[in-house]
Amino acid sequence: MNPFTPITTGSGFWNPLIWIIAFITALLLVYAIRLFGNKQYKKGSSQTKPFLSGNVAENNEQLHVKGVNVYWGFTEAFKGYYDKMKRIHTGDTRDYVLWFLIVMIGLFFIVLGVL
Amino acid sequence: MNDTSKIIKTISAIMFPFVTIYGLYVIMHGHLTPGGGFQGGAIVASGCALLVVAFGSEAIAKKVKESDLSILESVGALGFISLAFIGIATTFFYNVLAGRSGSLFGKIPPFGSNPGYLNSGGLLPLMNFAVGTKVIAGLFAIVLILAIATRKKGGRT
Amino acid sequence: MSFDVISHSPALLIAIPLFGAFFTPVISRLHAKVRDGFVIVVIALTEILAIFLAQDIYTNGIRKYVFGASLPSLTRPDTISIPVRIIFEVDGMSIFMVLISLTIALVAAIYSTSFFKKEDGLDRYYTLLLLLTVGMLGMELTGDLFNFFVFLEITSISSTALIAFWIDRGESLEAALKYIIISSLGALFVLMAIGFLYGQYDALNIAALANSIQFTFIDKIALVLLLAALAMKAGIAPMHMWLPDAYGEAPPSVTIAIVAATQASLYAVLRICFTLYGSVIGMSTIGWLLIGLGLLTIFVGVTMALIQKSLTRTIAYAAVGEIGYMIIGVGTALAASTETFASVALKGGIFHIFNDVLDIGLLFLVAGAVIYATNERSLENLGGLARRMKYTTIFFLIGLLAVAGMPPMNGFASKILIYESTYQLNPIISIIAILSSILLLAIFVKIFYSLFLGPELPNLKDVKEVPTGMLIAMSILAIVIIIIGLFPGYFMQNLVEPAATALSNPSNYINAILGGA
Amino acid sequence: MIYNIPYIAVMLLILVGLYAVIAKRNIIKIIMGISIIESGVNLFLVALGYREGGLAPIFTNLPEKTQIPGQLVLPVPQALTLTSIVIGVAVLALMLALAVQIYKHYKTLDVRSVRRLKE
Repeated sequence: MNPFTPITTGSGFWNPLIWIIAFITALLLVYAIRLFGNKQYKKGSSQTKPFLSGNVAENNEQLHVKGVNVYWGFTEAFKGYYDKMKRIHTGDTRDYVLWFLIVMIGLFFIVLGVL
Repeated sequence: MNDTSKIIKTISAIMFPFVTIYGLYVIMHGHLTPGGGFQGGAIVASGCALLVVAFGSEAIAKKVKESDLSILESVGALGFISLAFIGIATTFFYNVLAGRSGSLFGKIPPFGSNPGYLNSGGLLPLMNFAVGTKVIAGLFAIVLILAIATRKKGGRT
Repeated sequence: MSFDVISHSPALLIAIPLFGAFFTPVISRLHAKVRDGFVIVVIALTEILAIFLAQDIYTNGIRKYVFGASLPSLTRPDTISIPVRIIFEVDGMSIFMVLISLTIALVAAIYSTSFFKKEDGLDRYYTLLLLLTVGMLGMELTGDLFNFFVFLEITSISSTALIAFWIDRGESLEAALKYIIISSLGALFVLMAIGFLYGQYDALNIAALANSIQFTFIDKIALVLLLAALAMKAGIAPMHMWLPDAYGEAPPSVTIAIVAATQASLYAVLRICFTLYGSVIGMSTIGWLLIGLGLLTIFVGVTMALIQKSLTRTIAYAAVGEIGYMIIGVGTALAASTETFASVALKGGIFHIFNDVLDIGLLFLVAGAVIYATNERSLENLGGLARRMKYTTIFFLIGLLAVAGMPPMNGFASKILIYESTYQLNPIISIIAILSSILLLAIFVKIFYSLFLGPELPNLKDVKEVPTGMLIAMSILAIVIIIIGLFPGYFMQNLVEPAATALSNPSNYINAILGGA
Repeated sequence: MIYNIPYIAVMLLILVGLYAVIAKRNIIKIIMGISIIESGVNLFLVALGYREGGLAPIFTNLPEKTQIPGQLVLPVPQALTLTSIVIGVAVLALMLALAVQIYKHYKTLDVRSVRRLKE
């Protein structure tokens, strides 16, 4: 049996080998474009220093954005949704049981009513 | 430490052998009457719980080690699985001893109302004993551990 | 009397780990190393047996095993019209799930040998791990509803005790208590449903029940009870809340075993929808119901993963989201039962079970490695670990790409099947699924950034790479992920398609038991 | 009607148990609620197995002139109930042990306080 058989999805197929070949081609292309880059770039000069609104970067540890804050803007934008979700996830065992019963009663209505 | 009265201790000590014997009876007749390994084991373990209540968990824990109980429990479970493995040549759990008169527990009981023959049932009585061992050890360990864990400092059990 | 191992292997798959479980306390009196080796050998032996059984099933069809009968295939004695003994029935789907469970159990055992060094009570830990394996295998192999309930309870009891393994952490105990309360409640409703079905048809065997099911009012009640309880055990929103607690607080080696146990509950949902109620018309409503619940699960799981502060809880919520993908795949197959893309959706859903267990498992093992090395699980106090733990970083990268469904990892192969088939049913479903997948990638990039990149933190100066046993366990999963990712068609043809065929033809399952001895 | 009384009792037991699980705050009472539900389910199984005029298949104590096997019942529901009781004992012991340990860590059994894991 041919191990390189593609997956047929009904309307197309997926073959990782073709993807890898395409990926490598794209990488080579990117590398070729990179060779045409700016020749004035020098390593070790002030060009490579991090730019922090004109401030001098001193303490590396404090500059690291912690994982909790990475998507601060996103969570702030969906504050209403997240506040609601936090209120639902109470951590109370009885609420877990209550959700289970609610789903069961909902299923009762749908299955006994529709089928 | 332990302030149950002398009456409770004495009566518990007298009752314990009777409870144990009744539990063993239930285990032994498991293949003839309602009951069996779990029920009889639970009766014996309740006798042990009686001792824990009367004498205090500390006194019992000195005599019976919890690790020994867990080994006993493993032995019961291993016995059960080994008995199931005996029939593997035919099928797993196959009752090899049943219906072979002359072998242990091999008597074929007559069909219909009868006084009950202890010598029948094949592997079932042996399996009942294995389960009984496991249940006695397991439930006794549970009672003992819960009694030790819920003990207040300086109070009784 | 010749002894044929293959014909006995359905029973041996249960018996060997069960024997090993109760032999572990005895053998651990010798030495800890002997015990570790013993556990690994027991699981490996079972896995080899399962592979042989799988080959036999793929060539010869369904295997059945009747306990205590005078022949393993004697399902009905002469005088009785219904099967009365406990019967194990193994078809393509069962053996597929068994292979998943055993692979995960093997990885968990290898990982445990070096993950636990300071803790005591490890002989009980291994006993419970083997019992959990037995429970999962039993749920997947059995052809008897009540026996299924027993194995379900074995699984929940042993996983509860394992979740509470770190008994000096209050959170572990809390998670374990929540888990046992909700799962014992669910199991009681399963038992109630079994009672309903037994009262109607005087049978407990799934094949016998499926043959005579009428879909009366009582059958509908039983269907609701079974579906609700098992969907809860599989962690479908809004009944997913026990899952992040349990996944997040258990030791990571236990967590991956519980991930596999959750998939066993999902298998039961499939078995009930496709086999037990498979001959009933009108299951497309159930399909749409599953799609709705699946979309909710994906959405809730992925969005809640974004705001978690603990590493393990984030991965746990991502696991909730991944469950939703399988559910919409399966739901699409039920909703569009006659269309051609239904089989594609079913294959995608089943394939994703395997991929999800591997991906989420690898991520949890990496989380365990981080906890082992730093004794810290909050995302706020971690950073710059790539300098010290380069292998762990590579494994996390592989798991990240796989779980987010990036090509060429295995997660993409199954997700594209789900996307394309759901798109033909309703484009909105696949749009939500794709967007959630992108969000999942964003979440894991965030974890990757905050955990492994960035400057070295002062409190993590003396972090070392984890021991070899854990690296071996992680590399097994990583290698399997890459191999499946590179040759998805091969696995599709040899593992997934037999499983999908077995599910979509319930009459084969019924005839194997009822059609002749 | 008289044969429906066990099923009404089953309903009542399950509802009482669910009430205890949902409305009570003490962990021990929640565990008791689960025990009550379990008794309800066990009663349901036993009630299913009842056949009028049937006899338990215990050969040692059958009355004279019993028709065998016509008058005997197949004791499957009883076996199911026993298995379920055994499992229930294990679950109960596990839950109580967890409650003891939780009391040691949280110094309370109020379920509203035992929720460090949320969101």
